[in-house]
Amino acid sequence: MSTANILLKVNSIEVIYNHVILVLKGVSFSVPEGGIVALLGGNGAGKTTTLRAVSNLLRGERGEVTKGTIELRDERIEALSPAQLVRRGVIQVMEGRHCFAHLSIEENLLAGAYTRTDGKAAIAETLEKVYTYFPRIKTRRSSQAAYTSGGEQQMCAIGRALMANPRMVLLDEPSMGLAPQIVDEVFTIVRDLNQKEGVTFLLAEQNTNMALRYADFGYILENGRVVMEGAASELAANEDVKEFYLGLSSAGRKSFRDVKHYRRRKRWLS
Amino acid sequence: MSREIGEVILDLKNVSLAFGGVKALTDISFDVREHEIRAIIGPNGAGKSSMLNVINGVYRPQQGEIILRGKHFSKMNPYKAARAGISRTFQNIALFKGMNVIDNMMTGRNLKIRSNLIQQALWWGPARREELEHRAKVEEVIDFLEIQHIRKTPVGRLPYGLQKRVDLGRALAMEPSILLLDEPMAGMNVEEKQDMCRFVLDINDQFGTTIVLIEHDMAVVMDISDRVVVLDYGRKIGDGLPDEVRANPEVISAYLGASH
Amino acid sequence: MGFFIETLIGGLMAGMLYSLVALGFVLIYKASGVFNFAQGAMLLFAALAMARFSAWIPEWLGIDSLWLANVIAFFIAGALMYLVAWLIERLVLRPLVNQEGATLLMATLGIAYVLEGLGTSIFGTAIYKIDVGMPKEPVLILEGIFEGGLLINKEDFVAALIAAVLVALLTLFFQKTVTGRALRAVADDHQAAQSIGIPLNHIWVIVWFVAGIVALVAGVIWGSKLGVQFSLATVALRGLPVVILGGLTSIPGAIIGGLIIGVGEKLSEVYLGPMIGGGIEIWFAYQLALVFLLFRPQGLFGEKIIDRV
Amino acid sequence: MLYRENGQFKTSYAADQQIFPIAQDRWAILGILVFAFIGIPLLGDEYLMRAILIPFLILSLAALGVNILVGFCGQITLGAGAFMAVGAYAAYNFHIRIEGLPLLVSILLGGITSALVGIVFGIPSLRVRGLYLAVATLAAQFFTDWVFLRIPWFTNNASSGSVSVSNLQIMGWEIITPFDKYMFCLVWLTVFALLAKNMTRSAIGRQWMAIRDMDVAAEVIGIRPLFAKLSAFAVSSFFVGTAGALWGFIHLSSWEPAAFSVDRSFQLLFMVIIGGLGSIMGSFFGAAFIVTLPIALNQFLPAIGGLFGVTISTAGVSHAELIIFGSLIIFFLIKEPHGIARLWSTGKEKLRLWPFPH
Repeated sequence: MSTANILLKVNSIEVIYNHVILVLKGVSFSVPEGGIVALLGGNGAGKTTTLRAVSNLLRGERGEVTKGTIELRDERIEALSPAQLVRRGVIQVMEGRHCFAHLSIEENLLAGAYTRTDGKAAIAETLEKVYTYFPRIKTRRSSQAAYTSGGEQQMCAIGRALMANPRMVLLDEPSMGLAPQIVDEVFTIVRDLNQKEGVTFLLAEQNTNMALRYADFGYILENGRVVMEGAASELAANEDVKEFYLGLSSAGRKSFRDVKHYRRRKRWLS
Repeated sequence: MSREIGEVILDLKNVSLAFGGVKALTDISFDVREHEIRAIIGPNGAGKSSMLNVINGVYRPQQGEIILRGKHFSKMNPYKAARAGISRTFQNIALFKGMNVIDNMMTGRNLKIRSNLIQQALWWGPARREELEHRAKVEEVIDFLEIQHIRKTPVGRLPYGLQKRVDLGRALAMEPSILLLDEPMAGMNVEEKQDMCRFVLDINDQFGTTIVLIEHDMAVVMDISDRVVVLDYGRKIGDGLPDEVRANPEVISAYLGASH
Repeated sequence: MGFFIETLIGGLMAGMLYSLVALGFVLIYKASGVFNFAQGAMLLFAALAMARFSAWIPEWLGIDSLWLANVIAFFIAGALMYLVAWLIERLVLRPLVNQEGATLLMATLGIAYVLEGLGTSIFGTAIYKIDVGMPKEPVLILEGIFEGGLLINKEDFVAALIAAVLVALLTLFFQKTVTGRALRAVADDHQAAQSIGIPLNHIWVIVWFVAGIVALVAGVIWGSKLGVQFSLATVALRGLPVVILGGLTSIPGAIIGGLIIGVGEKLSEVYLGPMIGGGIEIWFAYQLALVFLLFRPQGLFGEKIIDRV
Repeated sequence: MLYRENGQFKTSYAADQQIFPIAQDRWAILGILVFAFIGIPLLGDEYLMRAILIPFLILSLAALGVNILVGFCGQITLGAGAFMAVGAYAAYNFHIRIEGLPLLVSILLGGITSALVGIVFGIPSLRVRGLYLAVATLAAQFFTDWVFLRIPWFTNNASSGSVSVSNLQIMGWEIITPFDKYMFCLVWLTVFALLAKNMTRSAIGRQWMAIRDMDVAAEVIGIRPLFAKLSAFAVSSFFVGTAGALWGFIHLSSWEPAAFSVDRSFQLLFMVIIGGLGSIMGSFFGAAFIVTLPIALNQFLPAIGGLFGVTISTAGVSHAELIIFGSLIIFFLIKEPHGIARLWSTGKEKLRLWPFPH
């Protein structure tokens, strides 16, 4: 990656929860303008924490960045509030969707435009745009969000983030708990948004297969450290990634029924 | 494999469930045979979780009945279900966050506790003896699930994957005859899914536990389940062996999409 | 019959005032998830400020107009309530963000102590009057229909009217404005609201300020009726059954709940009280609310608890 | 490096399930007990016992009860004072109406009555949750306030509910001096704290905590909410009720309903929240904090005022007390929302890791 168009640069950050639990142990990565970068890894690897560190939603969880720097277009942003970050065009879609349960879908979307100052007409225009990307939620626009399906809520959450006209969206586990077809749909829309609107995406995802299919670049986190990084296609071709994250062996996909009762150690740990 | 699939032990007949006029399940019948792994699949909002909730009595269906080992239940409740040997795990992990792993799993032994409140308060006689017996049982489950290193950790501090495993452990501590698993592999990577599959298969194999499983990952479902039922908008649109279901055109259009 | 209706109306009027107290609870609970036990102390503080400033201002500025003095005092008291809201957000809510309900509840009890202590040390502990020119004389109405007519307190009537207007304005604010929508969003999910750039701190200041103004209005009405003194803080305890009856999250609930409790209290005191020894209105209100709760656990108008397993 | 469990291997589950599995803790607690039973009676003066230690012991007992309900079972109560009142007045009635009933039995019967009343007022908890329940428990508070004030039978026709007891003795031991009272309360508290600890570490305690943490899941694994919640109400009310009886009989010896007002309820809730919800140890910390703080403020404020050349009037002191008390509570909640007990255990954890954090 050339350094010229780096949008976000995270420099060996360390995050501690509750003053005692060390979750990130020096994570570094960068996101180019207009790219899709995926943070991959198992549960507890620190993906969500990383996103929260960037969007500064850590404090509510009693976590804090104790070391390292986070820069957005060469500006330090660790001390900015989430609201200030949204105004600078960085917005997070949280894991588990978090729609406003008692607000209608449309009210949810409009709430996403809270930081906008460019007038009602512009907001209405964005709303229409969101509806064209997510026709599925347009039909549910007046239902209370709590009564819509998981897929619709995920779309609502992404759409709500788009209402702020972001330059960069942090997407936490967009595929979690969604049916395969919906996952496809969501990722296709993400790619469209990236290509047509030029929105940069940083996504944390367990579904390695999906993520590598749509992302340009990936980082694999484990135990709060980046253990591997590379272009998505390189990662997808890597033997270890294939075995441990994609479930493929040299003989093709292995049946879950035939998984052995012991496991081979990963090469990067030895 | 040594296990033999037996007779039907759980049979749902014409179950319909609605919430304030919104239909969650419409006239669903399906059965579960002893020792089998029965998968329920379907798009989001298809009513899969509602189905499990009906089986163990969290929801009361407006119509239909549940037949468990020949006994008819028109009204099931969670306590009765637990007594009858049904235990379950939860989609969004419903562990007791303020307790550590051992205590969470010990709650699974609750139905087997015989000592009364006063004996427990005095930590005397049967209370103390039972506590040790059940602890030993729970330790077996801990060994089985390979979570020895976290036994004293408060569950709230555990990463998601381990929480899922403890959730399974709590259900296993009940020594259930039927185990309901609600998306045990959601949000896991392949490696973790492999682990979880291994546990599910071993439980089924070693203890002969009947398993009803909701899962999105088609590869998992196709590989490990004996029979699959497919729901869509609260209706049953397919039921049968994994390969039959995969070939069912209605299932493909509603759920799988062309690429799978 | 006439007496019954008089009692009924008396109850409705008193109920309107309970509604105002309850409204303060509901507003804060909705937006910050805090069950604010300091509402009574805020009411006392606001009423004390109003009472003292309306007496001090004519002295300081040398103006004779009671009306003008009252208006100025009202604005000063309002500004004071803004300051209180700002300080509470800064010193209490912000550091306690995302804590459990019980912890926040205790924190508001702490706030209550501080406000009571501050209020009495700044403004004194005597009994003060608030004179905002409320009509004191009772009027007889409907003499044609009931024998001897119905005796209605004009003051109560004006108070009820003010309360109604305040409620209408608040409802409009919540449903129709951008800030109102943001308030509702915050009420639903703090973190999500934060993630889309709604500044929680700002929202909380607004909402505590609005609750402060509601407390001020209630304090003025109550104070002009009964005088301002320390016991005013316990008025909050009278508002609590209203809140749980009406539902913690419902503004209409606060109103209807207030009316039901007001009427229930008065009727029970008049008809039931003599039989079992009097002084029953407080616990009667609570029992009434409790009975309602057994049938509707989320209160009459409370939003249904949406939880999925 | 002194505080370590290294080398202390557990060879049986029995050893692992002790109340204090770490040897250093066992020694510490033994030390405290020895000091409380022998050291304090030798060193302490009457004022210390009367004004601080006896209230501390009794309120600790009440806090234990409240903590069982609020901290372990998750049912917030604002009506604990009511159950103290029920315990005190019930014990009083047994004491004066039944000739020759031993004091211990009166107090225990007071507790049992309180437990029964607790069950009745616990019934709404089966339908109503969280803050709604908290407010609903105030119904118990105001109802008992009224009952003991207005219904003369309960107070043996004493005016305004004021009653008194005298001539307390247990098997010939007359409880008169502050020392006697202190010892009596100390023994009582030690026994009941042990019972509370046992309950919370066995099946019933797990039932309570399961209901607190996730009631649907608790039901699904076969815990009946009815039994779990009502037993928590009963046990909690029993503790609080006996504490009420002790408060009336031992500490005050004559009292009226105002001794158990809503302020008392708030005070008890403060204790468990500041001390630490769901922690037996926390109940003691909280009680110590809330009992000593006002006394300390009362003593020190005029002195501090004098330091700066201001005389603070009595009214001024009481206002300042309110302000400082309120601020300190907020400060504590911010510093550690999980209470002093958590501060304690974090401290221990750090000590265990010392000198290598993380």
